Order: sequence, then structure tokens, then C-alpha cells
Amino acid sequence: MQNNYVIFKIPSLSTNESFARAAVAAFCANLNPTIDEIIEIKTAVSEAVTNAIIHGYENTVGEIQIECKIKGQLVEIIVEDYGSGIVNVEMAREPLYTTKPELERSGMGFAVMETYMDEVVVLSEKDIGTKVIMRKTISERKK
Amino acid sequence: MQNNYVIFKIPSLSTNESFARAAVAAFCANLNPTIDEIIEIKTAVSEAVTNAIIHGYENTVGEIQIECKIKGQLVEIIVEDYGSGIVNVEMAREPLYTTKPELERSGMGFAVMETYMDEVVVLSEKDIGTKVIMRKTISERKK
Amino acid sequence: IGEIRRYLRDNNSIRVSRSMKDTAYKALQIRERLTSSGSQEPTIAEIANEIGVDKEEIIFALESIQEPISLFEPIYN
Ligand SMILES: Nc1ncnc2c1ncn2[C@@H]1O[C@H](COP(=O)(O)OP(=O)(O)O)[C@@H](O)[C@H]1O
Ligand SMILES: Nc1ncnc2c1ncn2[C@@H]1O[C@H](COP(=O)(O)OP(=O)(O)O)[C@@H](O)[C@H]1O
Ligand SMILES: [Mg+2]
Ligand SMILES: [Mg+2]
Repeated sequence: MQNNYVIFKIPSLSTNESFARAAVAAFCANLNPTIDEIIEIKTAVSEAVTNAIIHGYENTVGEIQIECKIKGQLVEIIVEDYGSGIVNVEMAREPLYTTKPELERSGMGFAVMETYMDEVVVLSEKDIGTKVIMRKTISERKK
Repeated sequence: MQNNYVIFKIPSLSTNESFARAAVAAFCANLNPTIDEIIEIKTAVSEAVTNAIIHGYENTVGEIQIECKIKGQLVEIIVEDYGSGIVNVEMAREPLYTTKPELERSGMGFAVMETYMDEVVVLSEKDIGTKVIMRKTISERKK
Repeated sequence: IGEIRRYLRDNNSIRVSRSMKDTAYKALQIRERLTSSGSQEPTIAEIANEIGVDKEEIIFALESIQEPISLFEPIYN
């Protein structure tokens, strides 16, 4: 299986969330994942994209870039925004931590990403943006 | 219906043709097309992407950029490569004209694009690349 | 999350390629049914609504049952 990648840029409209996760899932379909694995990837991507929309670009619309790289059975997904950034990443990553309790946010987005992906790296800088890097290895299956 | 767009970049591997056309069609899903309209969009995009792969990047692999812009019920799709370019666009667009008869190419790619899309514009320059702009209006349907 | 994981594990052995094909066939059946009963051709949104999936999924699912277009074959109708 060849190395492959796709990079998408979309505006941070909530209508694009379903497109983003369906597109990433379809791109990963070549690795022959199980339904579970695809649901996990879609859910993790959804959390990262939602964060970019409601936190990164809170009162505005900006561009979100999603990169999906495949190397063998390894998938790496990067969700990037050029919005508000996170001041304290360690604190933000704590389960239940949210800056939007009034929106009934659960504060569980990062916890979900960490549960469903093998590795999650968050790079962020105030007023510059946020980059969430997630990796997952899809198990090989007997052909 | 809001203005919206997606820009995506993928390497010119034949395995990406299927993903590229489905991704464009999926993005157009917001316009509420029928399955027939989806097939028409996919077929036109397929032709343009195949051309970028086999002609634009003939003996190599390069990047293809696909942009899809939506304004109301109008969709504009741009397929761009930075490869060999077309020396004589008018001649290339003639039905049955092909530079690859040995591959049993039909020379009908542009004719197909023109049949399924409302408008096709081709911009190209030798050794710089090719840009195919296609537009289609999706009829409104009762919800 | 524990609950979600338990629910998901029930689908464990099924590959996504299989479920995508199923969605595609359902979509085509619905289209067939609605068209032959005299109604206008259904839209992707109507079909997605009936199956209960995102409309983008219907489109990627339909792609999964399409024969890959050979780069060496004439493609026009
Ligand atoms: N892309 C982002 N841009 C700015 N802030 C973010 C971003 N992603 C996450 N955050 C911050 O991290 C917090 C925790 O995120 P998360 O775990 O997804 O919980 P929730 O979204 O429910 O608040 C958010 O409340 C927000 O303050
Ligand atoms: N992206 C491209 N880059 C370079 N040449 C191209 C490109 N697209 C089309 N062409 C040229 O235009 C011709 C006609 O294209 P087309 O109508 O699709 O027919 P076919 O692909 O079957 O040859 C090709 O044979 C090729 O010479
Ligand atoms: Mg969140
Ligand atoms: Mg062609």
C-alpha cells in the first residue's frame, strides 16, 4: 500500500462538519478498517473540527485545514485552525475542562480524541491558531 | 443557502481518482441533487482528474488541486495540475483528439465534461500546467 | 464513553467496505421505489433521511459500488 495524502481546506461552517468526517473516513477506507475503527476516526475528527469552529473561530468564520496522511497501516490526521489558540494546552486537555459551559459543552473533546486515536498531539499559540495531530494504526486483516 | 467552498490537494495517483470525484460530489450534496446529477458531476470530474494524472503528470507523480465553490445552486469546480500543459487547447478540446492513441484513449474527455457540465473553460500553458473550470447549476427541489 | 465503546464493539468484525456497499444498495432501492411509484426522482437528502445517515455518506457509499474507471478505457456514454 502506497503512501498517500489529502489536504482539505474548508470554511469553519458547522454544515461542513459532516463533509469533513465523511471525507476523512472515505480516504481511510482503503486501509480496510472495521466499522468500529472508522466510527472512531470520524468521531475524533468531528471533535477536533467542532473545536476549530466553536472555539478557534468563535464569533467569526475562518479556514480549517485538515490533512490526512497514510503510511502503510498508519493514519495521521492533522486538524488546523488559524484562530484564537489555546493559552494553556495542558489545562484544556483535562477531561471536563471547557471554556463554554453555557453551551453545555462537556469538556470531553480531547478525552474522546485520546480514547479513539492512538496518539494526540496539540500545538497551539494564542491568536495564532491550533494544530491537533492524531495518529491511529489500522489493524491488518486477513485477505 | 450559504456560499461555501472546499479546496483539496492530492497526489496524481490513479487510486485517488475515485476519491476525488466522490469528494467533490459529496461536497455538492448540500445543493440537494438527485443521484443522476451526482453521477454527472462525478463523471466530469473524473475526466478532468484522469487527464491531470495521465497527461499532466505523464511519467511522474505531482499534485492535483481541486476547488469546489458553491454559490446558491451554482457549483464551480476547478481541477488544476502543474504539469506538462496543453500546447493547443482548441485542438485538444476537439472530440476524438488525443495524444495517446496507444493507450486506446477515446479523445472524448472534454466532450464528456461539456455534456455534463453547463460550462467548461480550459486554461493551460506548456510546462506550467492546466486549469479546467467547470460550472453547473443544480435545480432546486421541493423539500 | 465506555457505553459508546461497548455499543461499537458489536460491529467489530464488519469491514466498513461492506457497510458502505449496504448503504449504497439501500439508497438505490429507495430511489427505485420512489421513482416507480410515480414520484419525482428523489434527492440525496431524501434518501439520506430515510436511511438515517449523513448525505455525504450516501455519496461515498455509492462510489464504493462503482466499478473503478479504467484509465485505459473510453468512458463516454
Ligand atoms: N481549536 C481550538 N481553538 C481554541 N480553543 C480550543 C480549541 N480546541 C479546544 N480549545 C479549548 O480547549 C477546551 C477543551 O476542549 P474540549 O475538550 O473539546 O471541550 P469542549 O469543546 O467541550 O469545551 C475548550 O473549551 C477550549 O477552551
Ligand atoms: N491536464 C492536462 N495536461 C496536459 N494535457 C492534457 C490535459 N488534459 C488534456 N490534455 C490533452 O488534451 C487531449 C484531449 O483530452 P481528452 O479530450 O480528455 O482526451 P483523452 O484523454 O482521451 O486523450 C489529451 O490527449 C492531451 O493531449
Ligand atoms: Mg470540544
Ligand atoms: Mg481524457
